Amino acid sequence: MGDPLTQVNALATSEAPKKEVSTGAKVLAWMADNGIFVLTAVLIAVAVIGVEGFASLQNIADVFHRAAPIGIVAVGMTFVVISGNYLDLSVVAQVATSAVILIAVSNEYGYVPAILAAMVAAAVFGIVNGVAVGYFKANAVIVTLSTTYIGLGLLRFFSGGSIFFGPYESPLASFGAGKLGPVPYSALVLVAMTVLLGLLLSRTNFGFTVRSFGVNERATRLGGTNTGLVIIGAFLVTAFSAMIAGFVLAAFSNTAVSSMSTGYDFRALAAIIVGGTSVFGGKGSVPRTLLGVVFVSVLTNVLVLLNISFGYQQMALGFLIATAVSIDALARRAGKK
Amino acid sequence: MRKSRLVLAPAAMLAAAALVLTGCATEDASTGSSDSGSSDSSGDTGGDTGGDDTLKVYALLPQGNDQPYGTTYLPPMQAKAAELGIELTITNSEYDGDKQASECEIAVADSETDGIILWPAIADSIRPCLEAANAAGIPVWITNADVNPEDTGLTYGYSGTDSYGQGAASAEMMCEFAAGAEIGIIQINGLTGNSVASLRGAGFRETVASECPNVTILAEQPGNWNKDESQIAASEMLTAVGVENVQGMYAADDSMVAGGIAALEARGLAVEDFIITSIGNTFLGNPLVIDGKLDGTVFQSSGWDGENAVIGIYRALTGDTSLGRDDDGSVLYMPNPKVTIDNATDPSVAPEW
Amino acid sequence: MSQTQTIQLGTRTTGLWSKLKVTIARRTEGRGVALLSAVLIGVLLTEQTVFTAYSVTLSRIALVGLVALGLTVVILMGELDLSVASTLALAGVVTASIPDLGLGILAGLAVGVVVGLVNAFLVAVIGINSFIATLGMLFFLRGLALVISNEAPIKLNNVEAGIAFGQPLLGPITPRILVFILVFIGLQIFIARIRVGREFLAVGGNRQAARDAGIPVKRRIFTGFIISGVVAAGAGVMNTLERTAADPIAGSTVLLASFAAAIIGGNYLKGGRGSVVGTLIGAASLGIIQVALTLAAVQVPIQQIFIGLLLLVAVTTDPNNLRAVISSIRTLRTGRGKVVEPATSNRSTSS
Amino acid sequence: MSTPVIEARNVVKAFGGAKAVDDVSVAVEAGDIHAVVGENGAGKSTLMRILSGIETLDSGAVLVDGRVIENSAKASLEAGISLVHQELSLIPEMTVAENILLGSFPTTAGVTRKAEMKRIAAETLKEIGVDVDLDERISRLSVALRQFVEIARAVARKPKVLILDEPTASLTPAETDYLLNMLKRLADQGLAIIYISHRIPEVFRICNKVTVLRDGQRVFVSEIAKTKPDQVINEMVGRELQLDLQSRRDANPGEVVLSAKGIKAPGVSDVSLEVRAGEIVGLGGLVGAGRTELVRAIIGADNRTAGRVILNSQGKKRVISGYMSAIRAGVAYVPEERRVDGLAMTMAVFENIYLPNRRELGAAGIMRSGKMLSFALELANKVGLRPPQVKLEAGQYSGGNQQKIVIAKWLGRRPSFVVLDEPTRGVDVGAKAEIHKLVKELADQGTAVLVVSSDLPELLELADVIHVMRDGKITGTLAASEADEKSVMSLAAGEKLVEA
Repeated sequence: MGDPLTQVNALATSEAPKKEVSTGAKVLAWMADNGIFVLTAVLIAVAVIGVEGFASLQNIADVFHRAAPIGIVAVGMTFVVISGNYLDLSVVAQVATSAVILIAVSNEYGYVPAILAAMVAAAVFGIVNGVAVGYFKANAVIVTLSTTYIGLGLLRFFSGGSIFFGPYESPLASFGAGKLGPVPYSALVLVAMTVLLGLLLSRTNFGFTVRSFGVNERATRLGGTNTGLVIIGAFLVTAFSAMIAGFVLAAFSNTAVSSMSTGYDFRALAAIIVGGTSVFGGKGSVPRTLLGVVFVSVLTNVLVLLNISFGYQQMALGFLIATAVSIDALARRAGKK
Repeated sequence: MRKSRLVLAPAAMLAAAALVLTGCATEDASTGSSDSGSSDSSGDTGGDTGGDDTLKVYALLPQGNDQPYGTTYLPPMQAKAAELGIELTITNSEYDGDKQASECEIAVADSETDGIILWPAIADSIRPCLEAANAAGIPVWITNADVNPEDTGLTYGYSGTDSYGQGAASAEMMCEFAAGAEIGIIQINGLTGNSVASLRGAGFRETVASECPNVTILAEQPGNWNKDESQIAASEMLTAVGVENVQGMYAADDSMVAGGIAALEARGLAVEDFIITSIGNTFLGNPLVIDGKLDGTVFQSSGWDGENAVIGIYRALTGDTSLGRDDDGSVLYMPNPKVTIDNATDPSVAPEW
Repeated sequence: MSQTQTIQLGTRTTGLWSKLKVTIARRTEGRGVALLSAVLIGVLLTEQTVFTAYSVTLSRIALVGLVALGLTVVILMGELDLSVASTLALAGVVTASIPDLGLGILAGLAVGVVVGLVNAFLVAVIGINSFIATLGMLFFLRGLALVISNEAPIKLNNVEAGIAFGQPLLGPITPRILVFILVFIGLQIFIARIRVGREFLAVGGNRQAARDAGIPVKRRIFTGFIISGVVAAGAGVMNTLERTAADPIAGSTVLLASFAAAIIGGNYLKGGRGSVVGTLIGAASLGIIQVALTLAAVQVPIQQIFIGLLLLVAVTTDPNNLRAVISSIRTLRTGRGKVVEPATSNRSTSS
Repeated sequence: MSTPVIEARNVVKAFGGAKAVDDVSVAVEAGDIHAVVGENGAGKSTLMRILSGIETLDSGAVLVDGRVIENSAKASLEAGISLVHQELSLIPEMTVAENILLGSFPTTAGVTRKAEMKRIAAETLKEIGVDVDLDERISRLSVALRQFVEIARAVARKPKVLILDEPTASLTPAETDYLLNMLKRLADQGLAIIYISHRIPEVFRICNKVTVLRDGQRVFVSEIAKTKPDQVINEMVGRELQLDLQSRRDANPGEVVLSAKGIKAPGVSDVSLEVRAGEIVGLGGLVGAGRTELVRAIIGADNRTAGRVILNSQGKKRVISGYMSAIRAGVAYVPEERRVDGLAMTMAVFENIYLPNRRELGAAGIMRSGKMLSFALELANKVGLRPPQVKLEAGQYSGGNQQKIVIAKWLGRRPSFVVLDEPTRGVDVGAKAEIHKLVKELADQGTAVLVVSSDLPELLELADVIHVMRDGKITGTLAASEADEKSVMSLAAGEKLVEA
């Protein structure tokens, strides 16, 4: 019997994959998978040449500062997205909570209790989200929306909206201001998280089940997987990344306030999507998310350097998401023909 | 399976309701305000008890425990209300004009409402609320940010700051310190689209343009009231216009100016060499003034603001002031002393938030 | 004959009670109804003012629900529209920035059409997942609104007309409420009785099958996005009129609220299952609870906690979900087999 | 010789290089039932999709009544071609009536006329003799009923040509029997029918012409009268194939491996059964008799409301309560719905095989790709996956190969008890034989095997003992020796069918 591809293509049902295709289509297909690399490279090249001061060490540090907290959230949230659960809106509450806890508690009792408290909070967020989505099979968007309300509500009820700030001279503050060459520590944390979570997703059984769940939930369960635990795991990873992001943010600004992470939910998702992770689940990777974060941060940075007003910045971001995915979609289509 | 559903939801509902009640209880304990929540509901269930001696006032605010200012604005307000026997119902529209309008409808529709304290989320869109309140004969006292001139006739009075004026005051200090020298500055604004942010921004921009054309605003970006975002924005603006061209900086509040200063320090620049002004004189800003890093800020007293809102509506309810603000005392401007290193330690300007 | 019986196996419903049960089983709004009745009971016990001041409650429901109604038709097709809130803001800004009110309103609605067209184009023609496409639009349109409005609220040129628009026509019925009711009836008929709308269910339930059956799927997708765009724009225009000004960052609370309403109402995010009635029920539950909490002077953070818990309960008390929980828990158990709760002795209808 | 109602002339269709349909011509006249047979991937389904305008053709033409028709779904429908899909293509949340008239709702000014719709639907169902509540949602119907609604939809369009693609795949013998009679009736009324099936006996029972496709090409066409089943099968497979359908292995059952007592579950009322080492137990019965429900309840994939299951493997007796514990204890489950429950289609073969074996392969939860690949390759060869390229996506293989992958991933665990639910549904003849061979080997190696099948010959070939189920109960148990199609059927259908 012949080459299986012929058979697939003949199968009326399976959306036939296209392997034997013209070189032109190959190029397009390559573009589809790597378009974001190209875009990022082009953007950076243009910026280096065209935008004065972009290449300066200080500015590179600023880009890193932009990328770090949102990036750490995004690499974590990639797990939830790949598991096919859209996104985790509650990172907004999670980041603020951990930042406030870190500074408020450490001012009173020192860092250890503060970090422990933050970890407890993160664990609670992750487990509540995970149980509701994984075991109760509830819709992730609404679950995390409700935990956002609950989280912020509790945070504001107990902390009020007051600004908490640490002493001028503190390990936290010096970490927040610290740099390795032009690279702030926060960016190093982001890279570390990317490597760590990247390996977790691509090289461990847990990561494997997260991806497999994103592709086919029932087959994964019947393959002998406790899918509930897998989802809880995905949300825990997100929650702990959000916690780290909160720490980084608190260290950087040496202040914390319950409103400091507004907009992190969709900004993180935007980065993940621009990176090329599919919201249908299954397809995607952590390094890609990092790339998406870099792209978005560089873009914002360039627009600010050009003194372009906030409105245009938002338009640019939106336009970019649309174009990036359009190219991707069109290329895939061409790849099929 | 229908059964399981129909049984479960109410059960969960009860649990949730229980939580809210405990919530109210804790609220009373924590804020020490008159037992608004519970008495209110019991009042409704058991016919019309209460209400005669206590005045019921709705405070329609665009912020509360979600913002530093609101957080310190509320307690004095509640304390004063308790003292004057006013029962406060506080709402927070989170600067969503539509939400506030709907809250206003609720306040007007509530038969027990005696008066309304209104802090406009968006001054331009508050007219219908005022007209509705008047139609229902409910006096409205404006707090913190005033309504447009053409609408003042619909209110009993105003107490609070003048956001535009604060921007202007900050600008005046900037001009004074610049002392005629040709300098370039960068400007950090509040949350884009937020009315306080745009008023302060306009106040600063226009005053600088008229008072001291020698001061040039080289770049503007929003800092969204956040220190971290302001620090990045400031640093990027410095890169954009070139540090050597910048001799000063203005930020619409102290958290953001702190970010701006951090940006300068991060570049190892001597902050003292820059002319920096701001608004707020908060716990964050005041020390910076004392350290000589922040040259001037405008004191805004959240305590004064909250307290006088209640005093104002009380006077309206007791007939001391009437519709249209034509009698004296119907407009109380918050004293906005300029705070510099000379008076920063003065108890009269001790930071409140 | 005999074969007919063989084939008929398992689908006989006789007797009024079982017929009734079947009819209920066929509906998708169960959870919404449960939540709504729970809310109503709770409110009746604590805060009747909600009902005495029903005009307010109505307009709050209209505020929360209108966008959700438009969103529902898109969700039924298995697509999402994250751009509704930005559309609302942009439409308002456009309306206010045009001196002539009539023209402004038309322009505002036109915004909705255009946004719908663009969304549909990205989804149906280019073939982007709607979640992403409309996410892009969410940012783009918000930015555009800020640019047009120069980042500050725009006052309506003709304030009186705006205020007049806010006044009740008869009884508690303000124009907004009227529009809300009309949109609801219109969409309900559209989905239940009109061929085009009915086919939305097919597009969402089994797209390939819909295509094979000769249904113009792309055209349906365009129709759907235009509907949701126009409804959102309409909401924006009405807000602008009622408030006599347009706020470029309006609708911050709209997006998530409307999704919550639609999903509480039993609409299935992957499409093909749900109803406009359900969305109405969901919106009513949310609107009423919000009004009640405000009247009860519950501190805002606690309101948030409460609404959050309510949502959580609403999404986790679906009987199918509960069955899933029980089986998952069984899956966890590795010890000796106990007898399972009879709660599951009634097979799930979805196969 | 009148002009054929429908004719495909030299149709060619390629997907990225590979030719799925290569210069194929078929002509069917009114009243004919023309069989198109071939292994999965031979191009049958693609050809049919081209005829019904769903798939575009690269070259060639489709003619109706001698006139070339435009290549679009709409044109084909209007020309009177209607296709009954292999994969059920109904709208879950729409009513039976709506589904039957999908795409052609009767309307006045855009408003659907419900009464009219129900009337037409009722008529059609009457015509094919199916009785089902018109307002019922499809999502609440059994697979068999859906298949008939599917057919009703095709018939409702008053077609000239009716194309059925594997219509009996999900039907029981009784239902199949009924369907075949129905088709004959329709043909006698002058309908031209194209009938696609793997089941050669069916073809020889009702068809009067047969066309065989292999690798996209037409390799054989003949009057049924002028050919024989073996010839057709050989043409299909393209190689001599010994399909000794009666070959029974002489089993020597060992000790009891699985014992299930008093199993109660949705659709299952108080069933007990035992499976011994080296024994193949068959579960026969009609669709909806509760066979799938039973096996899923036994292994804990679905909840049981009562009952106790004990698995005796490697000398240890374990109580099976949940699915996880079942897997750990050495149970393997090859599910009925391959695409939905069995495989992650867009994942590679080796990843699919890794899934149930990850704890053993990935020590400390770390994946080792080298190990994964070699392990997968070994199993792929064991089950005869063709070609054994474990890095290909599972979805790229044909149905038979996909089923082999599902079996392979479980073989890796050396299970002591294997459940196979409809192991060869929609699988071509060649793969079917290989899968049967695998199952027998398993048993010979002392594995306890439980097979659910609606395919009687399969059941008779494989099983040493056959339990027949009806309405959630076991209505009879037959030893391989005494079992034949009739005895099983009468137990399955109950006295109702005896005279049918």
